[in-house]
Formats: sequence, C-alpha cells, structure tokens
Amino acid sequence: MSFPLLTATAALPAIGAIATAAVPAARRNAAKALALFFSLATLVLAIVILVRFDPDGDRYQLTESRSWIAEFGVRYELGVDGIAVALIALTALLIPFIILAGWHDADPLETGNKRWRPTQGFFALILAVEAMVIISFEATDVFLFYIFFEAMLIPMYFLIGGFGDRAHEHGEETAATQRSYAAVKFLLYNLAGGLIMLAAVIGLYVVAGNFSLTEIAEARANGSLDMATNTERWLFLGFFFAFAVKAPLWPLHTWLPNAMGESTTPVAVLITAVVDKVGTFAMLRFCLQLFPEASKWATPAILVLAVISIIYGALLAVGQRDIKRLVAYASISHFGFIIMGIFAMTSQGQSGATLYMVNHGISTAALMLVAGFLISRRGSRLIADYGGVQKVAPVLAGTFLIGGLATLSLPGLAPFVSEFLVLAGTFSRYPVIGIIATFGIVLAALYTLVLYQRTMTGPVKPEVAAMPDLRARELLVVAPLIVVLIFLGVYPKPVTDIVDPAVKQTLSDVHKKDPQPEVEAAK
Amino acid sequence: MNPVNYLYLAALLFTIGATGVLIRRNAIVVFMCIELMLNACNLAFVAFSRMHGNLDGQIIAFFTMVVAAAEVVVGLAIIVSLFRSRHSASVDDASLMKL
Amino acid sequence: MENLIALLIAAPLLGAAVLLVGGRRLDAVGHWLGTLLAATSFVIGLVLFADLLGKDAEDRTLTQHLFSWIPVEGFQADVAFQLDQLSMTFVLLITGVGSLIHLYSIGYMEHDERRRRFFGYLNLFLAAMLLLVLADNYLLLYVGWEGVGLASYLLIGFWQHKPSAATAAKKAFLVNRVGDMGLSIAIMLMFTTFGTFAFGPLLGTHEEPGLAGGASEATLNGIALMLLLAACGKSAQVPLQSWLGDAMEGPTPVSALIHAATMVTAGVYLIVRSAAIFNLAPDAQLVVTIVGAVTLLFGAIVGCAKDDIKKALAGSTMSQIGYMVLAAGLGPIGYVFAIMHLVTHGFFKAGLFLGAGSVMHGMNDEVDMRKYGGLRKYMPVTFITFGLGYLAIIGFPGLSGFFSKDKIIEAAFAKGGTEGWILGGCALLGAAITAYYMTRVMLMTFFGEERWKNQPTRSPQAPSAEPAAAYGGDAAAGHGAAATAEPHPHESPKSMTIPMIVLAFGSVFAGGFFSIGDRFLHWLEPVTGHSHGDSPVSALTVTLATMVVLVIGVAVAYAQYGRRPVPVVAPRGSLLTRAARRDLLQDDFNHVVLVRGGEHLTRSLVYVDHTLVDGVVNGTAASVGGLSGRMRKLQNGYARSYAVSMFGGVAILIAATLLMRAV
Amino acid sequence: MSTAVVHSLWTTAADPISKIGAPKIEYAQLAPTLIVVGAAVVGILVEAFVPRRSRYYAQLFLSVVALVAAFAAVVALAADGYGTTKAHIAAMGAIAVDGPALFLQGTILLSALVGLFTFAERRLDPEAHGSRVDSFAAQAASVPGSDSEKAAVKAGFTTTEVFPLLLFAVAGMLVFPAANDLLTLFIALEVFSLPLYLLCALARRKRLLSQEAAVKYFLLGSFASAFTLFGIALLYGYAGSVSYATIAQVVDGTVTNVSPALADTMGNDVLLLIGAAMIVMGLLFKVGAVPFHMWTPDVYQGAPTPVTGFMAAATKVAAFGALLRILYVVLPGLRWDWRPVMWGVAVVTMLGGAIVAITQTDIKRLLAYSSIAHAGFILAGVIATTPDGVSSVLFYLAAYSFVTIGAFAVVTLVRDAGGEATHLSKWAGLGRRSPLVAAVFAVFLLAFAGIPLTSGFAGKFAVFKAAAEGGAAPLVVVGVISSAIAAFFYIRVIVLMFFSEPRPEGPTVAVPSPLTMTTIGVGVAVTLVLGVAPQYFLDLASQAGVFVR
Repeated sequence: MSFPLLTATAALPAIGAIATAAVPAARRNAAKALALFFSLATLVLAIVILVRFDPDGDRYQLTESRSWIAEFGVRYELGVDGIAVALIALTALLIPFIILAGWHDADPLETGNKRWRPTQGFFALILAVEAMVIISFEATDVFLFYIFFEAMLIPMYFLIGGFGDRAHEHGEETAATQRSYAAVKFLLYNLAGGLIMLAAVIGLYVVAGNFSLTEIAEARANGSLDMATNTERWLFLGFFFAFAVKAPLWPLHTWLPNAMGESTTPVAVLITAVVDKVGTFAMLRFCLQLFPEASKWATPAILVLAVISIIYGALLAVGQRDIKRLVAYASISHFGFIIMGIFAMTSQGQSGATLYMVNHGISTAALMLVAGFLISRRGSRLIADYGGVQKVAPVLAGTFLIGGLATLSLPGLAPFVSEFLVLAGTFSRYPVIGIIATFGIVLAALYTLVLYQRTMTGPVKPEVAAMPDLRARELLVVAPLIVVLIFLGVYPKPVTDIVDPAVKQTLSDVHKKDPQPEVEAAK
Repeated sequence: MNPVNYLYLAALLFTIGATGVLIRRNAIVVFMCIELMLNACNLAFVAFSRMHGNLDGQIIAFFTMVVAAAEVVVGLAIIVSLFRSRHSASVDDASLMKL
Repeated sequence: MENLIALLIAAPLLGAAVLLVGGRRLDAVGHWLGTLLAATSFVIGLVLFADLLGKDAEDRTLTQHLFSWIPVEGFQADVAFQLDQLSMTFVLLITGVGSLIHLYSIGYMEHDERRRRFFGYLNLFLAAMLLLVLADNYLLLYVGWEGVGLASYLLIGFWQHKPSAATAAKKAFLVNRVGDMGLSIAIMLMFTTFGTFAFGPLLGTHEEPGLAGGASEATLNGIALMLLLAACGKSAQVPLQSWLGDAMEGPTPVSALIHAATMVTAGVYLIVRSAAIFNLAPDAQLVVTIVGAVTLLFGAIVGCAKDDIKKALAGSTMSQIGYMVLAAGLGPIGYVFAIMHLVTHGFFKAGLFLGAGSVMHGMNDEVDMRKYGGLRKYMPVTFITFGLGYLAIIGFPGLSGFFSKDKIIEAAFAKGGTEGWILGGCALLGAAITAYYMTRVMLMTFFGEERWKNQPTRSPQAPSAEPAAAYGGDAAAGHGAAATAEPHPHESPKSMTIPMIVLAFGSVFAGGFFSIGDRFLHWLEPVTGHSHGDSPVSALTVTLATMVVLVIGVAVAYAQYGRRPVPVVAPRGSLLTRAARRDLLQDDFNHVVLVRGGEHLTRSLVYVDHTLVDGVVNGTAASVGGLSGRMRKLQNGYARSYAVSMFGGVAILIAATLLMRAV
Repeated sequence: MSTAVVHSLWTTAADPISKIGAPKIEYAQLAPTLIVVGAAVVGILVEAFVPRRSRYYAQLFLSVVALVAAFAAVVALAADGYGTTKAHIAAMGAIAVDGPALFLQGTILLSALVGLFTFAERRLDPEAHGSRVDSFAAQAASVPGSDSEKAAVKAGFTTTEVFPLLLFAVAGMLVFPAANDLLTLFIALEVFSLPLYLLCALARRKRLLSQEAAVKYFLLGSFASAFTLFGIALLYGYAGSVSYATIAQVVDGTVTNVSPALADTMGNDVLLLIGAAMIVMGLLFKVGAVPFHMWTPDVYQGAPTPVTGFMAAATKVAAFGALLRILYVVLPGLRWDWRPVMWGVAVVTMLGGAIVAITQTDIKRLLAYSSIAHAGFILAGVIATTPDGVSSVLFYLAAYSFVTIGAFAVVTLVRDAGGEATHLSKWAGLGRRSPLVAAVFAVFLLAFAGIPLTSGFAGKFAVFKAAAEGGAAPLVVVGVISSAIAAFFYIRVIVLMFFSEPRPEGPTVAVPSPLTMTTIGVGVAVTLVLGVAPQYFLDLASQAGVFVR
C-alpha cells in the first residue's frame, strides 16, 4: 500500500500537539516554535495532496481503508474529493497564521506556578483541533467522521474556556465567568447536536448495515438500498441538526457570538474559519449523498432558514457594540449564504458554496485577526472606545479596511466570486429567495462601513493617540492573507477547477440538473 | 387442610413485615420486621414444597434460616455500632446524608 | 493592437499599487508618478483612437481576451475587453480629463502630507473606471462599477478625520450599493434567462441581433429596470441621488473628476451600452425618461437654493445627468446626444469645478458664495475659464452646451405624443432654471461688492462649509495661520490654471466640433444606432424657445443677484427655497424612515436574539435545573422513605407486569 | 384433591431419599470461586494468628495472589473453550460455566484487583503517630471520638479484616452471575451483600456518615433481598423447582412429565408474574435502577471511597450479569411481559439519574447519580434481547467498571484537613494546582459523558446500537437526550477544575503510592484503549454473548 498521505496529514498535527504539550514550562518559546513548525509541515503535506489530487480522476482519491471496529461495521476509510481537498488546504493554510497571531495570547499571567503551562496547552490544543478537522474532512466512513466531529469539541472547549480574551471591560472576574459560560454553551449546543446525530448514525447502521459513505451512496444510487421515506427523513434531520448547529444556522446560532466574543481572536478565527466549515462541508458530503430524497424534501425549509440567517445575521451585526460579536454575526450571515448555495442544488450554487467556505475562511481570518491586533492594543472590544485610528496607525487601518471590504464581498476580492456564484445559482432556481438574499450585500456594506467609520475615522480619541502601527509579526500574519484574497478574487480558476467535478458528482447524487436558460444560445 | 391457606398466611406475614419496615422507627424493630418477611418466605417455601411434593422448598427454608442468622450477625453489629455512637437506634436520626 | 487595451487599465492600476503599497519613501515623487501613468494611459488611448479611425465604421471594434475568470459548470465569466466607439469615447474622456485633473491636483494638494495616497486613489479610480467602460461582459463591468464606487468612497472620505467626510463617504457607498443590488439582480436575470451575460452574444451587433431578442418583454423590462436602478445609484438620479451633495466633502479635484465628469455618468453609459435591451423594453424606457426628467428639474431646483458653491454645482451636475438619462431613455433618437452631452458636460462641468476649487484655494477654502463677490479682478484666469464654462452650461449659442443640450430638447419633443410634449417642456424648463442658478453662481462669486472684506470667513452660519484646513489636512494647510483672518484672494498656480484653460477650450469648441457635419453622430451610430424621430416642432423653433427661456433665466437671476446686494447671511427664504436647501427634504425622509427605522429594527432584533432565541434554550436548561432541584427533595435521607419508594416501585412493577398480561 | 396431594407426598418424597448420591462437583471449573473463597478463609486465619505488624502485608499478598490466580483460572477456562463450545452447567446444575459467566467473572476479578490497590493505599492519610494508615477505621468497634478509638489510632491499628471481607464479597459476586438456580442466586446475593454492608461502615474519617451509610444499605438491602426471596418462593411455587432450566421449560410449556400439582400451579400465571417481578426488583435494587436507587447516593457518599469505587463497579457487573441470566435464560418466554416494564424502568432510570445529578454538590453523590444514569443506559442494552444486546452489555460493564474505579481513586487523592474534600466547591481550580490529576479526572468524566475516543462512547454506542436493532429506537432517543443532560454536569466539574480560580484554602492533592497510581493508570489505559481500539474486546464480548441453558 502506498504512503498513507491522508493519515500523515492528519497525524502530523496530532503528533505536534503531543510534542508541544510535552515542552517544559520554562521553554515557552520553544513550544511556540515547535507548534509553528508542525503547522507549516502540515501545510506542506496539504500542498502535496493538492498536487497529487487529479480533478478529473476518481471521485475519491488517495483513499486508505483499514479494518477498525468490525463489530460495528466501522472501517478506517479515508479519501478526498475536490471539496475536501480545498478545505484541507484552507485549514492547513490558516493554522500557521492563527498560531502566529496568537503568539503572545497564552503567555501565563502568573509565572510562579511551575505546573501550570498554559502556553504549551494553547498551541497543543490548536494543533489537536487541526488534526481532528483535517481527518473529518478526509473521513469517508460515517462513524469515523462522527468520532472526530464530536471529539473536536473537547479541545475547542478548552481553547474557548481556558484562554479568554484579556481585553474585557468588566475585569478578569466577570471575564472568567462569561468565558466559561460561552465555553459551556458552545459545548452543550454542539454536544446536543452531536448526540441527536448519534441516534441518526445508529439508525443509519440499522438501515444500511455499514458505515461506508461510498458503499451506502452506491447502494442508494443503484437502488439496492432503499429507505422508507420517513426513515430517510428522520435520519436526514438527525444529521442536518448537528451540522446546522455547527454551521451555525438560524435559530441555532446563539452560541457563536458568545464563543467568538469571549475567546481570544485566534481561537475565534479557528471557530468560524475552520471548525464551523466542517458543518457546512458535512451537509454537502453526508446529507446530500446519504439522503438525497430527504434533502430535496427539506430544501424549501432550509432555504428559508438560510435566508433568515443571511438577513438576520447582518441586521444583528449592524446592532452590535462589540467588534468581535459583530464579526460573529456577520459570519452567521455568511454561513447563511453557504447553506443557501448548498441547497440551491445548482452547480453554481454548490461550487460557489464551496468556494465561499474557503474565501470566508480567509477573509474572516484577515478581518478578525486585524481586529484582534487592534483590540489587544486598546484593551477593549467596544466599538465606541475607538476613533481616528486611521490617523495614528494607517497600515492597521488599511488592512482592516481590506478585510472589511472582503467581508462585504467587494468585486476583485475573493468573496465576491463565491457570493455571486451562490446568488446566481440560487436565483436560477429560486428567484425570490435569491432576491431577498441580495439585500444581504447592502447590509454587509452597512455593518462593515459603520464599523470602519466608528473605529478608524473621525477625530483621534485620546486613548488611541499613542497606538502603535502593525508590528512585523502582525504584518506577516495579515499580508499573505490579503494577497491570497486578491489573487483568488482575480483568478479563482485553480480552486473552481478542483471543486467543480466534485460538485457535479454531488449533484448527480441528488439527481438534480441545472435549470436551463430560457433562451438558448444559437451556437 | 389446603396448603394454599398457608400461602395466604405467608403473604399476610410478608405484608405485615414489609409494613413494619415502612412504619417503625427503631432500627432493631425494622430489622425484626425484615426477619419476619424472611420467615414468611420460609413458610411459603414449605407450603409450596408440600404442594409440589418435592423437598426443595424445605431445604431452601433451612438455607434461608442460615442466611437470616448471618444477616442478624452483620446487621446487629452495624446497628449496635450506630447505637453506640449516637445513643439512639432510630433510623430517622440516621439522616445526615440527604438531597 | 488589441493588446494595448489591457495596458490602458494596467498603467493606472500599477500606479495605484505602487503608490499605495510603496509607502512614505515615494512621497516625494508619488504625485508625478501618478500623473505620468494617467498621461500614459491617455496616450495609449490616443493611439488606439487613431487605430480605430483607421478602420472603416463597421469594424471599429477591438476585443482582447485575457483569461477565463470564473469557470463553473454552466457559468462562464471571462476577463475580456471590448473597445468600440462608445468605450473609446469614454476612454478618451476619462484619461484626458483624468490626466488634467491629476495635474491640477499636484498644485491643489500640495500641502497635504497624504498627497501620495491621494494620487494612489486617483489612479485606482482611473483603472476601475476604464475597466467599467472596457469590460466585454456585465460581471466584469460590475467589478469596475464597484471599483469606482470604492475609489469614490476613499476619495470622498479622504479627509477621514472629518466626521462629515467619513459619513458622506459611507453614505455614498451605501446608496451605491443599493444600485449595485439592481445591477447584480439584472446580471442574475440575464444569466438565468440567456445563460450568459457577455455583451457579444447578449446584445449582438446591429446586423445580427443578440439573444436579448428572444426573451419575453416582461423579462426584458425586469432586466432594464434593474439596470436603471443601478444607473440611478451611480449617476445620482432620483430616488438615489441623495449622496451626491454630501460627496462634495471630498477634495475639489475629486468632485470635478468623479462627481462631475466621469463616474457619475457611468449610469448613462450602462443604459446606452444596454441599448439592445432597452429598445425592446418600452415600459422601462418610459420609466427612464421620467426619472431623467424628474431629476433634471430636481437637481436644478436644488442648485438654485444652495449657497455652497460646490453643492450648487453638484445640483447642476445632477440636473445635467438628468438630461442625459432623459435622452438615453428616448431610445435611438437620444442615445447619441446623451453621450455627446455627457462629453461636453465632462468638459465644462470639470472646468467649473476646477474653477470653484481655484476660488476656494484663493479664499481659504471658503465655500459659501455669500462670502465671495467681486473676485473677477483678483483671479482673472479663473474668472475667464469659469465664465466660459458658465456660458457653455447654460447653452449660450455656439458653445458646447448649446449644441448638446439643444439636441436633447429636440429629441425630447421628437419622442412625440403627449409624453413628448411633457418631456420637452421639462427639458425647456430645466434649461431656464439652469440659466438662472448658473447666473446666480456667477454673479455671487465674481461680481457685486467684495463681501469677504473686513470680516473673518467661516462664520458659524455656514457649518456646511466646514473647510478641511481646520484639520490641517487640506490643500490650504499653508493658510492655516490666516484661516480665521481676512482672506487675500489670489490667482492659483500654473499647475492649476493650465488644466482649467484646457478644459475651457473644450467647453467652448467641443460641441461645435462634434456637431459640424454630425461627426459625433456618425462616429457613434454603428454602436448605438440612431433614428430621427418625427418632431412635432421644427428644430429651429426648439432652438428659439431655448434661447427665450435662457434669456428669461439669466434676467431673473440678474434681477435678484446683480441689481440688489447679496446678504451675507442667507435670508430665510420661501418654503420652496428652504426645502431646496435641504435637498427637497428627501434627506430628512431617508433619515427618519431608513436610518431611524433601521436603528429601531436592529435594536429590537438584538433584544429578540438575546431574550427569545437564546431565552428558549436557557429556559429549557433552567427548567431542567428546577426539575432536578425538586426531584432532589425526594432524597430526604430517611431510610424508611427510601423503603417506601422501593415498596411502591415493586408494587408498580407487579401491577405493570400483570397489566401487560391483562392487555 | 387433598388426598391426592397427600398421596403424592408419600410416593415422591420416598424415592429421593433412597436415591441421594454423592454430589458431583467439577472443582476445576469452579476454581475461580473456590480460590477466592479459600483465600478469604485463609485471610480470617491470618487475622487470628499473624501478628498485627505483618498482617497488612500478609493480607495484601494473599488477596493479590488469590485474585490473580482466580483470574488466571478464568482465563484458562475461557481458553479451554468453556466460554463457547464446552459451556455447560456445573455443580449439579447450581452453577453455569459459560461465556457471560466467565467474561463477567474476569471483569469482576480485575476490577476487584484494581480496587484492592486502593484498599491497600497507605500514603494518603497523614501518618497517625508514626504508622502509615489506610482509609479504614482504626478499630471499627470503638465509638467515634471515644478514648478507645484514640487509643486504637495511637497504637496505629488498622482494620486489615477488609481484605478477607473484600474477598468474600468477590466470591459472592463471582457466583452471582453464574448462579443457575434461584437458591444459589439468593445465597450469592447475601454472600456478597453482607461483607459490603460491613465494609461500608469502616471509614476512618467521617465515621458517623459511614455507619449511617452501612445501616441504610443494610436495612434496604435486606429489605430488597426479602422481596427477592419471596419472589423465589413464588417462582418455586409456580414451577415446582428453582433450577433455571426447569422454570424456563415450565414457562415455555415445554416441560415433560407434568405432575398434577405442577399442572395446577402452572396454570396460575399470577404466581409466575409476581414472582418474576419481585426477583427482578431485587436485582434492579442492586444495579441501582429508579425507583430502587435511593440508597445509592447516600451509601456511595458515606462509604469509604475505595469501597465505593469497588462497590460501584463490581456490584453492578455482578447484578447485571444475574439480571441478564434471569431474563434471557429463565424468562425469555415472558419477554412480551417484562420488556415493556423494563422499558419504563430504563427510561425513568436514565432521565432520573441524569436530571437529579445536575444539582448535586458532592462529587461522590454526583458519581452515584451518574452511575444510576448509566444503569439506565445498560438496561437499554438488556432490553434488546438479542445476542448483540448481551455482548454490548458485557462490553459496557467492562468499560464502565474501570472508569468508575479510576474516578473514585482520583477522588481519594483530593484531600484537605478533614480527609477527602468531596464538596465540589473545593475542586475549583484543581486544574491550575495539579493539571495532571485534573486531566486524568477529566478523561474519566468525558468517558462517563460518552465522548468519542473514550471507552464510554464505545460502550454507549454498542448498547444503543443493540437497542435500536432490538427495535427499541425510542429508547435510544431518550438515551441520547439524557446523555445530553448528563453531559452538562460532567462538564460542570471540568469547568470547575479548569476554568475557575483556585480557592486559597483549597484542598491539596496527595501524592499516592504506586498502588493507587496503578489503579488510576489502569483506569486511564483501559478507558483510552477501549475507546480507540475496542475491536478485540468487542469480539471477546460477542463470543461470550451466549448463555448456556
């Protein structure tokens, strides 16, 4: 059997996590360096996958398959299609920046306690999350996916609850309580979703007799496995619920603002840019492939929820007083777009949605990380505490603006491509939904520009007068992301080429064809 | 005489014992009520044994007595130690742990 | 030759990238670099123009395909350019006027420490605008469309430390976004209806019609109206005009280039470019004409009431674009004239703005015309150039405006029927008002007694006229010391006057040059097509009528502002005047309905999110907790009660078992 | 009819007397039990004759050897195929030697061995006058706080009797799931209950609580066993025999040579149903199912923590073993009667345990309620009534027992002046003070919560899967919901340990001897191994999943 590339890609950060955690308390910087090294190594492997992957080849490539728990009919099956490759690349790309951005976020406050090693823990946990996310992108066995989909919660939980944002207006005490509230909320929401899904997973086993995505999808396709309509619907709902919590879809979204608000910005980025993508990805891979009929049955309801998310999230973003919560609600709006694109069941919609996952990851990372730098300077998350930053820290302001423009999906930046694809894809089948969703782009402009205006422009607030501009490390974090944003905005072809075939496959799974234009071109 | 009546008696005794457990406070008395229940069981065994005409029931009765004796030993030991440390054998006083 | 097209855009884009990324080390040369690249682009434009003239009218279309942009199953968007007569016209206008204004800005922004960035933004604008007019499909056009929006956002808010500027910038972008929504919906409609949104297959050429013909009229109307919405946003047409007035917060060169000459005319370009669609959507066309007519009156009325010279000019811009949109709405009768007026307007309006800028430059950035007066002898060049621009815009016979505007009025009448009369009437009325308010501006600024004497400028009465100098950011930072003292009007430096002179030439001769032998008509016809409507009134009559209303307008204005002295503090004025000062109250409407309403909506939603959506979950948790607390009480520590529960339990067990058997 | 009965009495009563032969006992196959019992007896002799100094070591050595040997015997039997092919009834039909029996005996012995180490731990309590002491009373007989107690403490006495008591209990537990007739069942029940009653009373600190726990456990326990006994009596009355096989035949109606009396009672299903219900009730009491659970929290809290750990693990294993055998061997014919009832019990047990646990403030009580909830989960597997059901329950029990013992072992480490600091508030910030211990405990809690990659998840999945296949899908949904509720309070403890500031007067974490370390280490190891690579053990369980009858 050839070199297990996928396993390696997932295992590497895991090993890194252990290694990082093992670094003694005093050698804090060694731990950071180690973590960064492992994340970069993972990035290299991800690039290898990207290269080795052949868009026009089989649906699942680089597959691995070993027996694992025969008792449950569970196999250790890995394989990637274009969608997974894109998202793995995204994850591997973002983690180094997240680590770099969080360089000082976990330095221990009291250094007396030799046993207490927050820094090591912080970076180890980040790497652990990366490992689990990657393997859940790779898993083609429902059970295997579920395991890591769930297990992922634990390191995330510790990241959120253990390493809160130090910039808190009400002092450390309330910060701690709010933080653990956010962490518990995050965990319980997702755990509840996961457990519902567990029931569905078991149900799937009872119906299908094994967990192999490929086999079941195969059987569904050639009709050798037909589920009773209601069974399929219940199972679909079980799966979808978990993913909708993770994504998050209105009205299951309220954990996200708390989690993103209370956690350190790198972790916030980790949540929204990486971990939540597993939810939308899973909708595309599992919901549609395993339960095509039920997916179509649920489409209208889901589209409505998605549109509500888009508008609702944007409106709440407008109403926020807290920078990070604002970004969180903006993300909710964007996830609405992604889900809408997935369930529009058109190739534009789904390619757009996949592209959207990637672009949103990068753009949110850019915006959020810059916001983090800003917050760490002033020590407050309240928009009202800023003003005139542009005058004292032009580079910071500039990058922040670009991040914002990406968030409002300005043409020329990556998110525009995906957003327009999603809208066009949706519009071509559900015009009304599409038009309502289009209002989202106006609201996006509103919350982004209001945020920029209140924080960056106007007379310089005395508190920010002495604010230093971006440091080298911070610029090193932001600049590449911006470059990627612009590149993918001008030339998204590399990504679309990888994603497109996979999307075609998915569409054929649900037996859907793109609506044909009314007026056909003569040629 | 119809052995079934003995069964009724056994059931009656058993119920009396159970009721005693439920209503009496003194640990010793409660314990005696349990013994009563055990003996009710014995009676039932013997009666059934008579009905079925095999000896199993009677043999079991002997076992039961032994078990009962063992229980007495252990039980009294515990109850007495409790009594000595609290100067009361009321089960209701032994309610430090609750909720 | 085609490959030059990309260079047109590349040059200013490169400039923008270098200037914005380059950092402080470029401060010294930045402005020259920017100007140079703009000029380069202009030269390339000329070369291409020459090339086009070389070909015969039919195949004067160059296309260049760079790369496939968004290739997705069933969805093709390319980065490809199309240069035909229409785009060519715009290219020359944009790069030409653009270069001049770059030059002008060198002097105007001399004292601003962020001048480099200013030129970066200007270059960015040029690139985006060129992309807009050169794109060969609507999606790429959309990129340029929002690109110019971004540039205008950055430039309006260039003095970000001024809250008013920042707000104006945000407002401009938001209002434009509403328009953009229209554009994107239009594109989606095209995509779903035709499966493409590229000009070639969609619009076709005049010999072989494009796909557009195949669609139902309803669809086409829909597309057309959405395009109109977009145009309204970008070209400040009613009901999306509110941003233009505030946009004057930006530096004056910006107002001249973006908010007078080029960007605001993009809407007209869009409509004319989509002629093939509009021609098939009569209802939409009617709406277009109505919008145009309403706006040209609206702008004119607003222009009459403003004391802020730039805002007055802004109102006039609105009104002039109204003319163009009206013309564009008339269909083949009007397209050419719309563009022609667009070009001439580009010249004289830019000239007027530069003149205004020059005046402000000499007056410590005072913008309140009531504090001007008798400036003609202090700044002669400015006076002459401004004056020529003035004559041009009011349509003084022989000057540019005369030809272009006159044609539009004719066309309006030529539309025929009652609507022809109505539109024509509006156009005429507009002409009268134009003459009035422009004369007013002229008189208040250059004639009358010198009201700026012996009293400090920038009295609190004119808060709208808050000059940037107060923040040390504006060109007049050098005058900072004298800011509150009496101004010393003086002529502006060469770098500023030269562009004004050039533009003045344009405003004088362009119209004539275009009209003699219908040069312009023949030039554009292959693209837009043209038809002479059957005008109920002869061209001569129209011209005479125009002359008459012109004289009336000027006379009234002279009576009001030439004869009587102009009060320094604005009189309360009639109800209409006060309304007009407030942009006919539609800003207040926006504020009350949209802003306030929006705030309430968001606030209540935040509340809902916290209490309702979150509350449900927390409520469940709480209730489980309460249940737990109550059930806990059962564990009361009494062994006997435990025994009771056991006894009850076994009883239930037995009962249940027996019951199972019974049923 | 009476005459007939009388007559039959004569005739039938006469023959067996003449036919009584020497009973045939397969000692080899009973070796595990016999070894343990023997060791226990020897342990008593040790108490009598070995000098006090060296008793502890002698007892410890003896017990370890005994348990290891017994386990070896179990393994040998299993390897010999007694678990599968050669499974049969031994000791004149009293004891079954088959898969489930051996698997459970193995589990019990291992958990007993691991538990034994915590019994023997002597480093945690501060040394009393120069002599190391474990967590058991210096002199059980002396009144708390009395001079005699002080003297005993001064003399450094320790209750080494706990070792033989433990062994006796283990012996009983070994027989319990293997018992093949109701009498053996009852005897085994008492044999392992009585020593536990005593062990509960032997705490060194908080003796009042300990004694109270013992009294409650004793009274309620014997109350329950009285019911069991009466149930046995009724079943005997119904079937005329206490042997599982016979009863099963009678229930199925496949019995041969029906005597008129039997024919008479056989018709009377009320006897059968009530009897069955009462026996099952006795077993449900032992597993701590609602509404027979109320002793659990009090006893778990009051008993010495090592005992609690052992009890929580081993008792559950043994009791569920017996329950499985009763339901699958004796009452399969009654399936349609008892399944719905068990459904109800399972539901209330899962929900009740989870819900009440939320508001607990004492870590031991918390674990007690969690054990109740888990009993509910296991019941879901029992209800499946499929071979998968059996094996899933076996696996779950194995996984669960090690997690439990490990968790309670960790509880023994967290101490303050008053002994173990079991109040939750004292655990605040433990993660800061000693991250390792907190992390280990977190692992156990996550296993309890059934988070993937822990044995808890594998077990839960196995059980729910079996239940779903057994057609109990709604039960799975309820289980899922209650696990979500349960997750909340496990998480709460983690929050407390890691995310809240340490109290200044908070407890210290004692550094244990290798004994407890082994216990905890084994617990963690098993938890993770069964979580990541459960395949081997699942196979084992599924092979062992067949009862002999």
